[in-house]
Amino acid sequence: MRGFNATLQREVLLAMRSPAEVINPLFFFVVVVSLFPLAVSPTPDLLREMAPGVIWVAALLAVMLSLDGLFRTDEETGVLDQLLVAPVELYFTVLAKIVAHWLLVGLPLVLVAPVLGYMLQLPVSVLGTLMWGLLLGTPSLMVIGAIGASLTVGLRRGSMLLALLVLPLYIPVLVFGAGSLGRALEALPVNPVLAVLGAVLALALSLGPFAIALGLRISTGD
Amino acid sequence: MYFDSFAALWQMGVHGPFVWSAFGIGVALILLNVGVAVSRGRRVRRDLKNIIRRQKMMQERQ
Amino acid sequence: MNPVRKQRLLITLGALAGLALATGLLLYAISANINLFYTPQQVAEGEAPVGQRMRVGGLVVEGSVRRDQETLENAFDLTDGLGTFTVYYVGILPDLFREGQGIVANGTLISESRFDATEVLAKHDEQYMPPEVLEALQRAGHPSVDGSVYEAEEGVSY
Amino acid sequence: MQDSRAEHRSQASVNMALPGHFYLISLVTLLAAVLTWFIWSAPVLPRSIWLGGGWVFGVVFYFGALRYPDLYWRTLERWYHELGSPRYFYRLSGLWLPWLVAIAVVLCLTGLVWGLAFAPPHHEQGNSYRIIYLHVPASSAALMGYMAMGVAGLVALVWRLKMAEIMIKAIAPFGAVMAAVSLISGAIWGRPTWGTYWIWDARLTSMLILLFLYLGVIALQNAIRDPRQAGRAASLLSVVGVINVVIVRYSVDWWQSLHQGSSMSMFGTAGSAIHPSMLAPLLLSMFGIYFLYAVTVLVRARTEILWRERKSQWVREEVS
Repeated sequence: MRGFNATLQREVLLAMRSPAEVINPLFFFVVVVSLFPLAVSPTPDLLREMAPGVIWVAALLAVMLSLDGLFRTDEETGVLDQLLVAPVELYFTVLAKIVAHWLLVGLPLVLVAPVLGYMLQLPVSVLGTLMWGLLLGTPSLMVIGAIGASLTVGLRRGSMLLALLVLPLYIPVLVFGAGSLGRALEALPVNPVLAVLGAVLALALSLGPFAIALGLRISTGD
Repeated sequence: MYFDSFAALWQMGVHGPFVWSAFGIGVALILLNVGVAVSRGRRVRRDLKNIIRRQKMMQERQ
Repeated sequence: MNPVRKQRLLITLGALAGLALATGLLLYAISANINLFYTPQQVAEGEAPVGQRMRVGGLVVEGSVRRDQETLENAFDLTDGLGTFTVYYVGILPDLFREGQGIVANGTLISESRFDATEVLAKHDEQYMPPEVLEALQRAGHPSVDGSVYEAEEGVSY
Repeated sequence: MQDSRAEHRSQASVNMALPGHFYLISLVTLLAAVLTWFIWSAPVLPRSIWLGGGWVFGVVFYFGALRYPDLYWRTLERWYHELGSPRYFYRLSGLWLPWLVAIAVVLCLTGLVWGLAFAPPHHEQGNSYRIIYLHVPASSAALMGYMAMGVAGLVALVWRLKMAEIMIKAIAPFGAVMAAVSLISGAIWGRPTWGTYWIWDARLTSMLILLFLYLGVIALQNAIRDPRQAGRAASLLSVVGVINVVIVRYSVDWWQSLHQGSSMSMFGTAGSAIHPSMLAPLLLSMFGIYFLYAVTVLVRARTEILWRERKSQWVREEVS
C-alpha cells in the first residue's frame, strides 16, 4: 500500500507544479462543447436532443488526449524503468497513476459538465444522471485509454496511433453513457444503464491494470 | 441454369447492377489481397536470395 | 507472509471482487429489462407497466387493420397468440406492414388493451425460399408461412 | 544479445512446471467456448447440425482420450511443439498449401457460380439476395478471424510463442479485407432491400467496429520496429479487442433497440430458415472462403517466418 500512496502523492505533486496539464483537458472539453451550438444551430430543441452525444464525445476526446502523456514523461525521464524494477507490484503503481490522473483530470470534467449541460438546454432534472454517468464512465475511459497509452509509450507520433487504437474500444462506454442521459430525457428509468456503466468500470478497474502493466513491460522491451 | 440466357443472368431482373457491382468489388478486393500476399512472399524470397549470394561472394573474396 | 506474496494476494482478491461486482451489476441490469420490450402476453398478464414508454412486438391480427385515409389514423390489433391489444398510430405505415406480419412498435401503454405508438416498424421476413416453394406451401395451406416467422417464446433478437 | 535472452526465456517458459496437458485442456475448452458463442450468435446452419456435430466430435474425442490417453496427449503435445516451431511450420504448411489452394478454388468457384446462376431467386427480394453468397461468408470469416486472433494473442502472451505472434500478423490483413467486403456488399444489398445503403443497425455497426479493431492491430504492428515487441503489443491489443467485441455486440444491440428497430435481422433467431436449394451453394462458398483465408494466412505467415529467421541456416538452405 505504501507504493500506491507514494505514486499517488508523486503524481499529484507533479501535476500541481505544472497545472497546464490539468487545466488543458478541461479547457478542451468546454471549448469543444461550446463549438456545437455555433456550428449546428442554437435551436433549444435541437441542442437538447444533441446534448448527450455532444457532452459524452467531448469528454471522451478530452480524456483520450490527456492520456497521451500519462507514461511518456516517466519514460523520457527514466522513472518508468525504476518503477518496473521496484519491489512494488506494477499493478498498484499503474492503479495509483490512473486514480491520480482521474482525480486531476476526470473529476473536474464531471464537476463542470452540469454547467455545460445547462447551456445545452438540458432540463435540470437530468443533470444528476449526467454527473452520475460521467462519474462512472470517465474512470473506465481512463483505464481503457491507459492500455493504449502503455502500448504507444515509446513511439514517435504515438498520439495519432493512440486515438486509432483506443477510440473503437471506447464505444461501449460511449453508448451506455450517452444512452443513460438519453433515457433520462425520455423520463425512462436510468438505473439499469448506470449499473451497466458501473459493471464496465468494475471490469476495467479489476482487469485493466494487468493489461496496462503488461503493455508497459512490452513497450519497454522487458 | 436458373436464367434463360446470359443476358438475363447479367440483368438479374432489376438487380443486376447491385449484384454484379457487389461481387465485382468483393472479388476484386479478395484477389488483390491474395495477390499482395503472394507477391510480397516472392519479393522477400528474392531479396533473401540476393543477400545470401552477396554474403557468399564476400566470404569467397576473403 | 512475504511482501510480494501479500501484494499478489491483494491483487487477486481485488480483481475477483471487481469481477463479482461487475457480474452482480450486469445481472441487475438484465433483470431490469433494459430494453423495455414486452410481448402481448406480458401486457395481458399485467407485467408491462401502464403509462410508461416501451417497445412491443407481435403479429398484426388479420382483418383488424382500420385506416383513416384523411387523418392518417391507424388502429390494428397485435397478438402473439397468448394476448392481444390494440395499437393506435398516426402516420404512414411502412411498406412491409401487412396483416399477419410481425411488427415492432415504440410508444406508450395507455391501458392493458390500448397502446399508443409513436413509431411502427415492420419486421423483415427471415425466411429464405424460392417463390415456387412459397406458392406450394400456400396452396397446401401450410401454417408456417407468414405465421411462425415470429416466435414469441424465443424473445427474438431485435 | 537481446534476442538470445528472449529466446532463452521463451524456451524456459515452454518447459514450465505444469504439464503440457493442462494448457492443452484449457486451450481446447476456450476454443470450444468461443466457437459455441459464435455459433449461438450467428446460426447460419441450423443449430442442431452444429451442436450435433460438436457432440459427435466431443464424444469421440473424450472416449478416445480416455481409452488411449497417452497416444492422444502425446500427439497433441507433439503438434503443439511442432506447430510452435517456425521451421517445422514452414515445412508443413508448404506441404498443405497446394491442397488448400485447390480446395479453396474449387469450393469458391462452385459456390459462387451455383449461387449466382443456378440457385432460385428469393420470394420477396428477387435476385438481389444473391449477394449473400459473398456477404455471409465474408462476415463470418471476419468474425472467425478476429476470434482466432484473440486466441493466438492469448497464446502469444502466456507462452511467448513466436508462431502465435506471426499468426496474428498473418491473420489481420485478410480479416480487415473480409470485414470491408462484408460492409461493402452489405451496403449494396441494403439499397434494393431496405432502401438505403447504410443504417446504424446493430450488425452493421459492430462489423464497422470490427474493421476499426483490425486496422488498429495492423497500425500498431507497423508502428513498432522490433518484430518481437510488435508481435506482443498486437497480441495484447487483440485480446483486449475480443473482450470489446463481445461488449460492443450487446451494447449496440441495446442502444439501437431503443431508437430504431432492426426489423431486418438476418439470421437472428433460432434455426435457419433457408431453403436447401439456397443453403447448399451458401455453405460451399462459406467453406471456400474459409479455405482461401487459410491459404492467405499461410502465405503471409511463411513470408514472415522467412524474414524473421533469415539469419538461420535452414532458411539459407531453403532459399538458395
